[in-house]
Formats: sequence, structure tokens, C-alpha cells
Amino acid sequence: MGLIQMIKILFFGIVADKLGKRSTDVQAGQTIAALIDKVGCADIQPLLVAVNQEQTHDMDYVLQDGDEVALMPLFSGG
Amino acid sequence: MGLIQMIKILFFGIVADKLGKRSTDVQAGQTIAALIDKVGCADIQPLLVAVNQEQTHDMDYVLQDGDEVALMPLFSGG
Amino acid sequence: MRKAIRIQKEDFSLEEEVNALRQASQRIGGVTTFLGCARDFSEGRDVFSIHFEQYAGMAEKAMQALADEAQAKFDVMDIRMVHRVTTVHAGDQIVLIVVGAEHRKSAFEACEWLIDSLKQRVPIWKKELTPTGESWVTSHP
Amino acid sequence: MRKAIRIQKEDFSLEEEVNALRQASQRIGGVTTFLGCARDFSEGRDVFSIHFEQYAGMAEKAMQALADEAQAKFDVMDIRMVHRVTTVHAGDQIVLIVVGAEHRKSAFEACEWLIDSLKQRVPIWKKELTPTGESWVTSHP
Repeated sequence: MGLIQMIKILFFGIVADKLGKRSTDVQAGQTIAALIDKVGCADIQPLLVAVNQEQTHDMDYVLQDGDEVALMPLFSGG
Repeated sequence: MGLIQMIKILFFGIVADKLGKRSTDVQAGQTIAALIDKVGCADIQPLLVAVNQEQTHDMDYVLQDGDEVALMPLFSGG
Repeated sequence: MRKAIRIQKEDFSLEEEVNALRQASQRIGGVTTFLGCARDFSEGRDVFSIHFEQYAGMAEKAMQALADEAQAKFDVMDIRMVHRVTTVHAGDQIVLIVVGAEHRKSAFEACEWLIDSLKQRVPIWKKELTPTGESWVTSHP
Repeated sequence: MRKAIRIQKEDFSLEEEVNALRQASQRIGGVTTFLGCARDFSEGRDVFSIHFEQYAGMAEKAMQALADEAQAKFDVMDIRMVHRVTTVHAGDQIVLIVVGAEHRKSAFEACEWLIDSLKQRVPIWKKELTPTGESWVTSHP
């Protein structure tokens, strides 16, 4: 049996405030949709997702070892 | 019999070059159309006209004592 | 010379960025700029200060991707973009976009597209400090 | 402070004009600028220098009329316009438009409208010195 692979999840803006933290580690092998449920920010809409610093809309993507995932509110720069 | 009233006509850009001068004096009482014929720049098209530093398209305007008239090629500032 | 596309804490100089861009080519006939500044008023209430947070790494990459996309999409010669990430007060500079082109129409189009797209696609967030407390800005008007 | 709308022989400073405009109000959220520069190439041939001539008096009045019209037409807070009338060489600054507004969309619209309208309505003419001699520019692309 190998090691359990952990994935780093980053939170920003109001997502980080709501969860009370700026990051967490979760197990690889689950989908982004499952991840969002588990960390408890499904009620923040729209919720933007980036995998390895690229935005994605594929909620069925399965988290791989080494991925960096971010859960983000709508951007408001500029 | 009063004095003959003279009007100052200004030329700019290629109009001035073509006529070989930057201004001339003509008699009041004639229309702008007549003025353009007389000074010999009817062949410059488009020819823009200003009376008292405001552009006008009224070729039948009759030149009054004290008017300042300009005959100008298309603008090319900027 | 500083990087053309960058995120930084410190202030920037409009003139320095425009000069850096103009040195790229004497074929540049028109330079358009957009400078975004902090206002003392937003959404009907006073704003004392604005704090910016970024997704470090992704934000600058996303800005560079916008510049590359604008180069492909519009007939422009050079682009510079600087966004500050810090706490700013009314009148402070926040973001600068500079576009140089042979002709002005494409410079205007690219500049407006870049600031519109930056607000939608670059992971930066602002939190406003107002008389009633702090609040994250959740739209990009 | 220099006049906001003016024609002059000497060069101008982009940063000075933008700062002068920004001092007008802390409600200015967006500043757009258009800077027109002399190119070393035009209409398929080299350009050594460009000489500008104006209808003194009318040109500045026409620029002021454009600024007044833009203030009425667009939701903008302040406008500055400077046009040089002299002989310039490749890379030299010719014209600057600066527009400050609460929101960026109207600042972009007004800035582009001002430079388009300046070319059509302000009595200034340019003569280019090229390898084949001098020639007046008779269009405003």
C-alpha cells in the first residue's frame, strides 16, 4: 500500500474568510465537485476554480497527486 | 459715398502654398462662393471655410465689414 | 528595465512605463493608457481604504496571458500592465495599462479590452474599508 | 497651473498633465490618455520630420469647443488637451488627450471621440518632409 497522496487547496478572499483559513490539504482521487462539498463553500456563488493556476469549469476533474487547486470568489481587481 | 469696406482673407496649408500668399484683402458685399472663385482656389477640394473662426458651409453668406474669413484645406492635426 | 507585465506592492510611474514602451519602436504612432485610481466613494458610501489580495503566481501569469492574447487579437506593437497589491487610499494609483500601436483605433480597442478582461480573468480581490466595516467587493463594474 | 486646453510649441509632460487632472477630484476612478507621436514612416515611405501649422486663435477655440462638447456628451469629470505646433521628428510627442471619469467606459469613449474629432474639427495641418520632398497631409486617418 502506497502513501496517501495529499493535495493542497488554496482559499482566497471571502472564501478564505468564511472557512477561517487560507489553505487545507485533502486526499487526491476525488472530484472538484466533491471537494467543494467537503470543504463547505458550495454556498458561495459564483465559486471559481483553478487547477495548477489555470481556471477550469470541469467539476468532474479528479484531483491528481501534485495538483494545486484554488477555490476563489469572483475577481475584483483593477 | 462711404469707404469701401475690406475683408481680410486668410489662407492655410496647401491653399496658401498654391496661392503663394497667406492672406489677401477683398471687398465686402460678395458671397463666399464668389470669393472662392475670385481668389482662384475653387479646384482645392474639399475646401473648408471659416467666418470669424467658426466653420461654415453656407456658401451664399455675404461678407460683412469686420469679418475674418479663412479658406483652408482638410485639417490634418493630431 | 522593469518587467512589462507585473504585480507589485509599490507605486508605479505612468511616465516611466510609457517611455519604456515608446523606446520599443519609432513606428508607434499612438499610445493609449488606462490608469485606475482609488476613489473615496463607491456604491453609495465612503471608502477609507482598499486592500488588494492576489493569488500569487497565477495573477501575474493570467495578466501575461491577457497581454499575449491582445497581441494576437489586435494590431498593436507593445503592451505594459502593472497592478498594485497592497492597501491604497483615495487618489492612489492601482492599475495601469499602456498600449502602443501604429494607429490609434487598435490601441484604444486593446487598452479597453485589457482592463475589462483583467477585471474578469486575473485573480485579484479588493476589500473596502468603509464606515460600516470591511467588505469584499464581489462584482467587477 | 497650465491651461487645460492649449496649443504650444514646446514639449509637454504626460505625467504633469495627468497629475493636474487627478488633483481635480478624488472621485476620478479612471483616467484614459491618448498620446500621439511622430512616426518615422507613413503611407509607405520614410518621414524625416513633420511640420505643424495652425490657424492661431481658431485652433485653440475649436479644441476648447470639443472639450465642452465632450463634457456635455459623456459622463466625464475633467479633460486636458495639448497639441504642439512646431517641427517634430520620429518619436517626438505631438498631441495628448487626458480624460478623467468616475468609471472607465465613459473615459474611453470620450478620449477616442476627442482625438477623432480633433483631427476633423481643429484647424491644424501637417506637412511631412520625406526623401522625395515636402508634402501636406490631406487626410486624417
